[in-house]
Amino acid sequence: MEYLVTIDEFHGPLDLLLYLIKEAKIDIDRINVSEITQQYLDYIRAMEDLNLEIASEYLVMAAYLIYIKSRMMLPKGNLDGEKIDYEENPEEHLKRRLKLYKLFKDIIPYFQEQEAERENFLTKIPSDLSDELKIETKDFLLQDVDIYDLLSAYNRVLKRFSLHKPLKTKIKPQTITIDERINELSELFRNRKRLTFMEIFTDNITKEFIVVTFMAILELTKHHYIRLRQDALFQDIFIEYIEEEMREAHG
Amino acid sequence: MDRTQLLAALEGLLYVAGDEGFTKEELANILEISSKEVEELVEAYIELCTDEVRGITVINTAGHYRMATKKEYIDLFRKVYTGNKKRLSTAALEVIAIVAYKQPITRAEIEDIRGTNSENVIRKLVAMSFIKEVGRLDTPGKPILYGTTNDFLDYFNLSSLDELPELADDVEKEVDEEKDLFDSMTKIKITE
Amino acid sequence: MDRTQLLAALEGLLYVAGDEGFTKEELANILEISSKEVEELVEAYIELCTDEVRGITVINTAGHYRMATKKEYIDLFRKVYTGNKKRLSTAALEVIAIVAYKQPITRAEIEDIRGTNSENVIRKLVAMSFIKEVGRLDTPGKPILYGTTNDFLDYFNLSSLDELPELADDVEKEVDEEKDLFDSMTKIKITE
Repeated sequence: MEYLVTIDEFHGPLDLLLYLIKEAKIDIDRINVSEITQQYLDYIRAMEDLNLEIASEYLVMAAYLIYIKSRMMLPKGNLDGEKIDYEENPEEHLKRRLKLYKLFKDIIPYFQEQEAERENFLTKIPSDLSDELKIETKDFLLQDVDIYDLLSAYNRVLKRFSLHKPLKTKIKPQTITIDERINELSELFRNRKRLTFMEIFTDNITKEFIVVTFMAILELTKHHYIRLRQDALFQDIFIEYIEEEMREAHG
Repeated sequence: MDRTQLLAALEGLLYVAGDEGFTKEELANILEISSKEVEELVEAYIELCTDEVRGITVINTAGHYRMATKKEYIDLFRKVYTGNKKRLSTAALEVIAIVAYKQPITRAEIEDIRGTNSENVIRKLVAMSFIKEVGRLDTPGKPILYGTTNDFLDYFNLSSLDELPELADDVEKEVDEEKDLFDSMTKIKITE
Repeated sequence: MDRTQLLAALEGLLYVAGDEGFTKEELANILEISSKEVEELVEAYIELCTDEVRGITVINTAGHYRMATKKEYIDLFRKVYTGNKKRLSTAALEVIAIVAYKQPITRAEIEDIRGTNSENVIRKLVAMSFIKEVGRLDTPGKPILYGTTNDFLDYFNLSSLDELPELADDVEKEVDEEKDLFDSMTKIKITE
C-alpha cells in the first residue's frame, strides 16, 4: 500500500484518521484500531524521517492510539480497574469523536454549494437619496451601531470592490464609425442649433474618437447640414445647424 | 395604494435598497400592510419577474428581501463583474459549520470537535464578520461564545438558520444524549 | 441573444450598475450590439417600464443610462429613514470604516473602494466631526486627506485606533507567514 499525501492537506489528527479510514473503505464503527494505529504511526514516522515539523496534536493522537491499542491487548479490567464500569471505553470514545467530526465534514459540500449559488445573484450598492430627500445632518446620526457593524460595513465594501474593479479594465475602447458619429451629432443638433467645437467632445475622448468626429463634421459640412464659423483666430469654433428649408439655398 | 401601486412601490423600494434590502417588517411598515401581505406581494413580484423579458428577481437572505440579477444571465454579467473568486478554505468551512449548528460555542469546544487548534481560523472568520462574539461562558477564564452573523446567512444564501439542513440525526441524537459523558471525558483529558 | 434576452440582460446590467449606470458604448460592448441598437433597446425597456405595475425606469444623465425609482415612489423613503435611523447610516458606516482602516485617504480613493460617489456622505461626516482633514496629498489639485477624529473613537468606545477589530487580510498575512513552514514540506511517500 502506498499513498502520497502531505500533512498540510489535513486539518488535524481526526482529519488524518478519517482519511485513513476512508482509504481502508471501512465504517467508523468497524474500524480495527490496531490497524489504523499502525497506518497512523507509519504516516507520522515518514514525516519524522523527512525531518518535517509535526504539530504536537498529531503526536498526542499517536500516543492516544497506542494507549487504546495496548489496552486492547491486555485482559479486560486490568488497566483501569474499577473505573471500567462507568467510564466510556476509549476506543468507543474515539469512534464517537470521529463520527461527530465526520458529521461536520460531510456537511461542507452543502456550504460550498450554497456559497456558489449565492454568487449567481448580483446585487447593487444602495442608492444615496440624501439629496433628493434633503436629509438634515442631525438626522444622519448613527444609532445602535458598534465597532462590529463597522467591520461588517468594511467587509461589504471589500466584497463589492472586487465586484466592480474589473469593470474599467474589461471594457475595450469602443470603435465608432463615422456614420454612427454623424447620427450622434445630428441628434445633438436636434436640441441645440449652435454648439462650440469643444462641446462635441464629451467624455472618454480617444484619438480615434477625435478623428472620427472630425471626419463626421467635415461630412456634415460638405452636405450643408452644418456651417462652421470662427470669429477670430484661436477663438471657439461654432458649429451651426442649417435648417432643412435653408439647405436648398446653399445646395 | 392598490395592488398595482404596491407592486410598483415594492420594486422602487427594493431598487434603491440594493444589497441592503428590506425585512418583511420594514416593508410592512412602509407600505402600511401586514407582514402576511408583504409576503404575498413579494411572491407576486417574483412571479412577475419570471417573465423571460425580465433580468432581475428578488432573493431572501438573512431575513432581507434583496433585488438581485437573475441566474440565467450570470455569464454575461460576469463579463463585467468578475466577483469575488476567493472561496472559503475547508478549514474555515469546518469551523463555520460547527458554529452554525452548535452556537453559541466556545473556541475550546470547536477545537474539541475538530481535534485541532482553530485559533487562526476563528480569528479570520471574525475578521470576515461571518461569526462574532455573542456572549461569554460563566466559567473560569470567561471564554468567548461565538455565533453566526447576518453576513454569514447572506454569504451562504440562507434566509435564516432554520434553513440549514439537519445533520445526520441519529448520530447527533446519540451525541446529544451522551454529551454529559463526552464533556466529562474531555475535562479529564484537559486535566491529564 | 434575441430581443427578449437582450431586454432581460439590459435590466440586469442596469440594476447592478445602480447609480453609476452605463454609457451607450459600454452597453454596446457588453451586449455585443451597435450603439444604435442599444438606443433602441433602452427605448423599448423604458416603454416596458411605463406599465403602472413598474416602480423603476431608466433615465439618461450625463451620457449614462441609469436605472432609477419612479418619482412618485421616492417619497416612501422619507418613511424608511424616519422609521429606522440605522438604515440611513449604511453609507456613513461604509465611509467611516474605510477612513478608519485606510487613513489617511482621499475622497477619490474612498469612492474608488466604495464604487460610488461619496461626496455627500463625506461632507456630512466632516460636519458631524467623525472624520476630518488631516493633510493634503502632494499631487495636482492637492486633494484633502481624511482621517478619523477623537469623536469617532468616543462614539465607538475605542481608546485608540489599535483597538479596531483586525481585518481578514491581516490575519491571512500573519497566518501565511506561519504557513511557510508547512509549504516547504514535500510530498511524502508511505510504503508498507
